[in-house]
Amino acid sequence: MKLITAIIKPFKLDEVRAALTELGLEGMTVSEVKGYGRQKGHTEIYRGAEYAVNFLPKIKIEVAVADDAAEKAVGAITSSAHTGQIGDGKIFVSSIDSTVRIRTGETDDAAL
Amino acid sequence: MKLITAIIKPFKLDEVRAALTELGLEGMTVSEVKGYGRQKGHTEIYRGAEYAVNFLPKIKIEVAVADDAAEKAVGAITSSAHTGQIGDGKIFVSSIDSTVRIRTGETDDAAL
Amino acid sequence: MKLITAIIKPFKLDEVRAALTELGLEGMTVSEVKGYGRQKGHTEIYRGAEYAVNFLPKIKIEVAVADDAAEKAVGAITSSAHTGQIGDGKIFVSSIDSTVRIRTGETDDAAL
Amino acid sequence: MLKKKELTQTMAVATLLTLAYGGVAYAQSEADAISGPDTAYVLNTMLFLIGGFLVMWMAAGFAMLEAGMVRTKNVSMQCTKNIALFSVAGIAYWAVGYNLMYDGVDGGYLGSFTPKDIPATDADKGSYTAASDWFFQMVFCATAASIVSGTVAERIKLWPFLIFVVVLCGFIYPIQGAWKWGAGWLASGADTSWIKTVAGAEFQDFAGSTLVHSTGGWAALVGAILLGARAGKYGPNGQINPMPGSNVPLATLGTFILWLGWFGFNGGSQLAIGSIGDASAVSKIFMNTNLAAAGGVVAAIILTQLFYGKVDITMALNGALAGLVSITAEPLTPSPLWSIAVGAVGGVIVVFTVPLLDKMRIDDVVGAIPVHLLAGIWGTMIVPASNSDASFLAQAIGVGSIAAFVIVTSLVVWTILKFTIGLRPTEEQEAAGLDQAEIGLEAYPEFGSGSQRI
Amino acid sequence: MLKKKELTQTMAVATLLTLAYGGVAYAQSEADAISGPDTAYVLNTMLFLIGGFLVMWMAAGFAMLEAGMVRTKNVSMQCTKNIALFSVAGIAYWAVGYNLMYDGVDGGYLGSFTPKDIPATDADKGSYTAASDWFFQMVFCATAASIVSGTVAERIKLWPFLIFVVVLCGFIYPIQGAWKWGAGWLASGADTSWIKTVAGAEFQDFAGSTLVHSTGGWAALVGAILLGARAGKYGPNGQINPMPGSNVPLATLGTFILWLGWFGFNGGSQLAIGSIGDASAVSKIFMNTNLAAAGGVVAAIILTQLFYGKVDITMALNGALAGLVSITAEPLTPSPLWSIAVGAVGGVIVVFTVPLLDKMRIDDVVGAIPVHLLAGIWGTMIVPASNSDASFLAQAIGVGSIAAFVIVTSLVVWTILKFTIGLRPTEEQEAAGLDQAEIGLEAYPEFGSGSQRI
Amino acid sequence: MLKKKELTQTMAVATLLTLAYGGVAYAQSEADAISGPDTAYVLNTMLFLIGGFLVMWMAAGFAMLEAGMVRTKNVSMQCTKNIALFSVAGIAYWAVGYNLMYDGVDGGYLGSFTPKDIPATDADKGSYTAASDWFFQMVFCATAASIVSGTVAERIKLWPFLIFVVVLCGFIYPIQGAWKWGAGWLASGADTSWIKTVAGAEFQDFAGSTLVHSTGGWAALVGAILLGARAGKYGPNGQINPMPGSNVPLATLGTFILWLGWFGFNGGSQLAIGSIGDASAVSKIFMNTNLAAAGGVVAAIILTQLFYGKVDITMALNGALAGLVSITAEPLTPSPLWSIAVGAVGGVIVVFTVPLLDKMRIDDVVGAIPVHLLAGIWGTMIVPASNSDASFLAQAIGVGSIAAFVIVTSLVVWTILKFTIGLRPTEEQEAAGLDQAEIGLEAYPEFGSGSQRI
Ligand SMILES: Nc1ncnc2c1ncn2[C@@H]1O[C@H](COP(=O)(O)OP(=O)(O)O)[C@@H](O)[C@H]1O
Ligand SMILES: Nc1ncnc2c1ncn2[C@@H]1O[C@H](COP(=O)(O)OP(=O)(O)O)[C@@H](O)[C@H]1O
Ligand SMILES: Nc1ncnc2c1ncn2[C@@H]1O[C@H](COP(=O)(O)OP(=O)(O)O)[C@@H](O)[C@H]1O
Repeated sequence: MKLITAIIKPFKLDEVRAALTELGLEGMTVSEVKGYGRQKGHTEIYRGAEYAVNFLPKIKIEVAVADDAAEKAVGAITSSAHTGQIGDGKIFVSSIDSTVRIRTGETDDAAL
Repeated sequence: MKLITAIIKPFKLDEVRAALTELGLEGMTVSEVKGYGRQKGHTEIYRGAEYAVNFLPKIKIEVAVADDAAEKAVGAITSSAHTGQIGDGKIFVSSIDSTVRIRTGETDDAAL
Repeated sequence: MKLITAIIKPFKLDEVRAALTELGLEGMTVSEVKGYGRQKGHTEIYRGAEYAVNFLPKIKIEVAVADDAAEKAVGAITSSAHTGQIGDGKIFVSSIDSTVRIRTGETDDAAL
Repeated sequence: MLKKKELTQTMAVATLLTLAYGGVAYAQSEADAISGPDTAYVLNTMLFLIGGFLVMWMAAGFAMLEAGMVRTKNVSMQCTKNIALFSVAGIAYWAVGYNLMYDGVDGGYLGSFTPKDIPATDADKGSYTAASDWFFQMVFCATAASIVSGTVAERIKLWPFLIFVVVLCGFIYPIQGAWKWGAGWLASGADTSWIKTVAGAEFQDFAGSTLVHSTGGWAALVGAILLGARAGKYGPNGQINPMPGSNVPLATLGTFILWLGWFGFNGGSQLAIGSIGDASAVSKIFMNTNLAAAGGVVAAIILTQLFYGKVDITMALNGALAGLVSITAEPLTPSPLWSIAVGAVGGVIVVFTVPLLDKMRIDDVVGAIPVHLLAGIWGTMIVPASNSDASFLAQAIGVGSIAAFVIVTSLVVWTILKFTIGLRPTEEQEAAGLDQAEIGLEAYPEFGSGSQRI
Repeated sequence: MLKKKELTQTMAVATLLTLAYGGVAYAQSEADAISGPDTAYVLNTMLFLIGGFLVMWMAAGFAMLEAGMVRTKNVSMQCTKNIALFSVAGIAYWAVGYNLMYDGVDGGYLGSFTPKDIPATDADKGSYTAASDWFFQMVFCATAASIVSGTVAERIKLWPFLIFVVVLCGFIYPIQGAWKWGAGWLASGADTSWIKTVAGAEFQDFAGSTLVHSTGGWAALVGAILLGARAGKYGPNGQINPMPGSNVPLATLGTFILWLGWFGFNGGSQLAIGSIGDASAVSKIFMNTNLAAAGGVVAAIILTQLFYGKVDITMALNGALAGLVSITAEPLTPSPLWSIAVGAVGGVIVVFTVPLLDKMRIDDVVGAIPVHLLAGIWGTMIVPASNSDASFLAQAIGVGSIAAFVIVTSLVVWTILKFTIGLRPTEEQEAAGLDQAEIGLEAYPEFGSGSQRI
Repeated sequence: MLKKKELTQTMAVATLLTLAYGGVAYAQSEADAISGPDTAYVLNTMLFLIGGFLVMWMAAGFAMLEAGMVRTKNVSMQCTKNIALFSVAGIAYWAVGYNLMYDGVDGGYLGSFTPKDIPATDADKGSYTAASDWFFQMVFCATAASIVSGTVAERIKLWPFLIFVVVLCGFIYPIQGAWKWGAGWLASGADTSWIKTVAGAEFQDFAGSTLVHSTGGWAALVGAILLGARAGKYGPNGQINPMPGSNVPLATLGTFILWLGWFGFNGGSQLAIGSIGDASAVSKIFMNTNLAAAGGVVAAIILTQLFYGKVDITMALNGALAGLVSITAEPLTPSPLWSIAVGAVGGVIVVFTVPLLDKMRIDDVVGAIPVHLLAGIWGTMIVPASNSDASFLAQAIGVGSIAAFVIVTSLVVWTILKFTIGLRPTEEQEAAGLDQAEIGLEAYPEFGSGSQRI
């Protein structure tokens, strides 16, 4: 199985979720992260002193999928999270050795 | 080494930690995440308009372990996080190429 | 490509970021986590009852790098996050099968 | 105020007493002596000062209510708007508002375009001091402005909003206020006056259900329509996307502050407390005001429980305020039971009209339109039921004429602003939040998505 | 202060005028005249209105204190309970409570089961207005209800709680209140009265350490026992799991609000300010009240520093309130030093009894039982030390009889509720939080685990 | 109400009067009669009590402002400091402060080292009650202490801070206060007095721009310098690292509370309201006070918009306070327009001096030095522009002598504390936050990095 990790712009979450569910992927884990990259942050002035906000709010999505489903999923995320603006984010795909569904004890693909 | 990533119900954290320490695994990293899956969220009404809360609070636990310790660890998490109710969560096991303990520079198993 | 995951002490973030940018790694994703390990937490007394705070605030940094850049990056993080005090944290290196830059669709090393 | 007559004998006696034994009294204390008439004058002034600081406190109530009802990314902006509006309102009402409302209206439509100036302390005549009167009237004017800020929150730029506040507090509010409280054409007491001839009574609005609350509400409504809804609030095919407020306890605190301030708002509007009759009236107003608010809350929690299966606290808070607004037009004549009923209807109005506005795609962030405009109309129209000196026709004329005036004038001002400096921030700015766009400081920088700790 | 100078002439004139021909005083002011007796009447009424709105403000104080002391998942519910209880308390106290407490008790056990009605303004007799008296007494009644909500927080459903409040404010509180403040059997002034014959003095409770605070405290204690503790609060083998409050600054704000309100609570209980003696008394009460609160804080921070090595702010906040409750039974007769001491003991009580309750597995979320019940008893029993018109026996009889009455009656009500509609939500609901279960809105939807931004 | 007895003598006279001529009056009310002079006495007392509770409320304002301006990890500590300082201030000012400031200063430098005691209610002479006077003066003293806590926040240990507060409120503040308000050498009215001979007028400071605000400001400045800046605030080569406050709405609430309290602060400083002249003066003070605050806000938002392209809300809040401090030295004589101008300059001072202090590496967490010290000096020096009884020289002498005294004395105290128990926590403690180090409870345990939910 593959673990697809996507860093996206927060307001794109719903579209991405929709795109994934369309593929029948109805499970994912999401968290709030801060991103640093080409997209530069903004500088603010607080009480007369300037400071830079370098880290920008991003959403991290983790989806575990069967090997054959990975490509489609990556494609779905890429298109649904795309704005063309700098800062759209990244997708990382890595391998999972094994998976367990805690409720049932099912393992691997059956656990997804 | 293996990295065990478990998504569990928040109130199960203490039990899971206890189970892992029993195995002599006394290191882990925990974060708050939101989960989406078979367990459906709830709908609320705010000022007369209905809306769905799709993402449910979950806890993500990451534990790096030596290869041989992985199986036991997965078992311990599975049983300690189990309620039998939908939404119990998942465990993903993946491989780590190398590990470093920042304090000492020790690497790999010695770093865990 | 490699995904470098580092758990560090929060106040070390800026130094680590500086060290990585020096290597020309100008992208990373950061999140707040809680850590449990050798470094013990503290106990507090609330209204006369004692309780332990076991999980300590840590910062998790994820950096995807080209295979050849991994070693340098790990070294940079190790030295910049180092205090010598217990609780300095860990670095985990794992492999990424593929990467996509959402904005451009570029893949793999080009996407970093 | 008929108590005038009753008291003159009493007063005569009082004076006599002071004549006869004033000296003895002196033995009792070294404080300066004060005579009967002066005492009433001082007491009336204290009513204005105390009532006034309570209403001033309402500005903080609106600030907290709104800060709690908007999303995190717009909280600093909402705080800024509230402290800024209270400031400019005060200056505008001094510079022109007060005299435009009270200086020589005399049955007409407006007063004079002059700043308010204060007589020397020894030439300060009337039933109360000039400055205490200004202070009390000023905080009412600021209240009208606060109402607007809640409705148009999260999507209007700071400066156009503040410019609107200047016009509202300097001209729109004072002019319509002059019609009634400035003894203008809706008020003039003479039996031959137009309003009495036509409607059989003058327009009655004791503490401002219409003059203050509906006025603010109309200005807010027009603004909300011209502004349009917050991005994403209404989806295609009539879908409504709730945007829950970011801080419920702050909203609750704000409501309690407003509730407290309302005792000054309604109680102080008796304009005098220096006699048994006035003291009794002010007290009854306190009681009725509290019962009306209670009625509004109870109605709202029962209805939301019945309709939605859960109690909506934001409706309960709106219910309290709607109850208060409803009783504001006539807090003196109703019986306690009637006060509860009037307030309860206010709560009902909230529960039914908040969703209605959403259906009409009018985005009222804090519910100010149901609370201040609709409950204000209700409260004004129901006055004749408890006050025989009021007529439904006169009330309707008052409500209608003020509605027309405020709608037209604020429409003009909002439109000019829209097509000159513009009302709305860019889409990106709105998405990022006004705190980042115009204030540059998050409300809670260390938690929430924007945490600056990282 | 040179205005003194300026004014002396003015004053001289004024005095002259008044001595010579008060009529000319008219030249100075057009306010209605007011005579000596009326002035006192008005001043007393103002004391009730001002004291009353300060005590009303305490409802917000309890709301903030409790919202800050509960966990995030129950904050919206706590806010809802507080605004709702203040509303139903007001209605219940009008519908039956007031007359049950004051109408013709006359040495007996209760008054009449009738709603309170207000005389016409010109027939409003007595030392103050009827409505101001009702308002002042009503807010006291609501205070008793607020005390209960804090103790039983995080685990009681909204509606059974509100039903209890109706009974408490409509019947339980008024009946025991009638015994003393309604001039019932604990108060009757005649030297032949039972209480005086038996105990040598009537029961003394100036502003309600027992009548208000202990009454609320007893009702809370019984409720807490019947409800049981919050899930997970107490582990097996006597383990105690602290559940830190979610918002310390809110709790601090709430305490400051209560401190402020207490000046109205104790000061207003002088019931008159229209004479040198009364004004002096009210002033001394302000001073003593403030010093007692200060004593409570200082005691709490010193003790927690000594015992725990750190200062527990929640104990400091409780200490302030315990100091205030302690002085409430007699804020007039003590010297400043004695006031500090009485308040300090209140702080000591908090530091020692909060953990004690936990040992007894009585789950008092905000510490209302140590603060209101125990400090209330302490304050009541110590009255004779500073007030020679009080006797320990009379105090004990008062404390005991009211305890017995409130315990029994609230036990009955809580039990009925428990076995009819039930008091507690389901385990899952409690785990998810009452905000989700009964309100459907998180207090801070955009941060904390429940963030709705995702 | 047994106080009845005590009063019967007092009443005798009154009753006599009423018997003689009061029949009519009696028909109207049964309240005790009150004579002219007594009325003024009671009204003056009420001014102190009402003004006093408003200023007491400012303690909550400082608490909220500071809790909102510090970082999350120090919020519980800031709350603790504020409630503790208000407590110890009250006790210290009773134990020695008041009499040191007012008891027999008589043109000199200080009063007596004795605790304040309160006469029996029937022996309470003067223009107002002794206790109301103490209460009013005490809350002023506490204000000075609150000012200090804001500047030295986030890096001073609790106990040394509280010890400083004891000395400040027990000795430093009262002694310099004695010089003017205690009728000391800066005030003495005799034309032959040193100050009048030298400067042609006494030192004028109506409500304490210098006596309260600059005094607090100087003590804060010295403390900030001795303490040094917060770790990480200033980088090498002049770099400044902003540390945004953790809760903007709390800071806003605090500012509104202070604004409200200021009506009591300045209005009550008229010291009397029992005559037309005094009532008129108090009213004008309310008006001017509000306009000055408004001027400060408007100046701050315009300047920050112009300089930084965004409105800095923390500057706007500081601007309101700076406006209030500026008008405090003379809120009576200015015209409304002049009041706006005086306040606006206060706002300008804030916008320019806040960054200046950072350049000087003086770390003033909440901006108390610009707001209270600098605006306080400005307000004091500009008094002669509107008050012909003031002279620039006299103002300069007052400002300078008080500055010298406070700087020296507080320097001594801070230094002793630094080299005995020490002022600062360890680096680790400061990094972890004072909440963890000294309080052991996070302000928001369930969100932010320290979430205890995990
Ligand atoms: N090398 C990397 N490793 C991990 N995360 C990265 C890396 N580079 C970028 N990111 C994440 O992707 C986000 C977007 O990247 P950025 O370079 O800003 O824009 P773009 O993806 O359009 O090139 C960053 O905010 C960061 O969260
Ligand atoms: N394919 C997936 N990839 C990543 N996380 C998943 C996936 N499926 C489920 N999860 C996580 O596991 C949690 C529980 O899954 P769910 O399907 O709701 O119940 P169950 O695990 O009992 O089948 C989800 O809330 C989500 O956080
Ligand atoms: N086996 C592990 N798996 C995942 N995270 C770990 C593991 N061990 C430690 N950590 C993380 O590293 C942090 C520091 O580890 P700790 O043992 O406390 O100190 P040190 O790294 O100096 O040995 C922990 O707080 C935790 O977040």
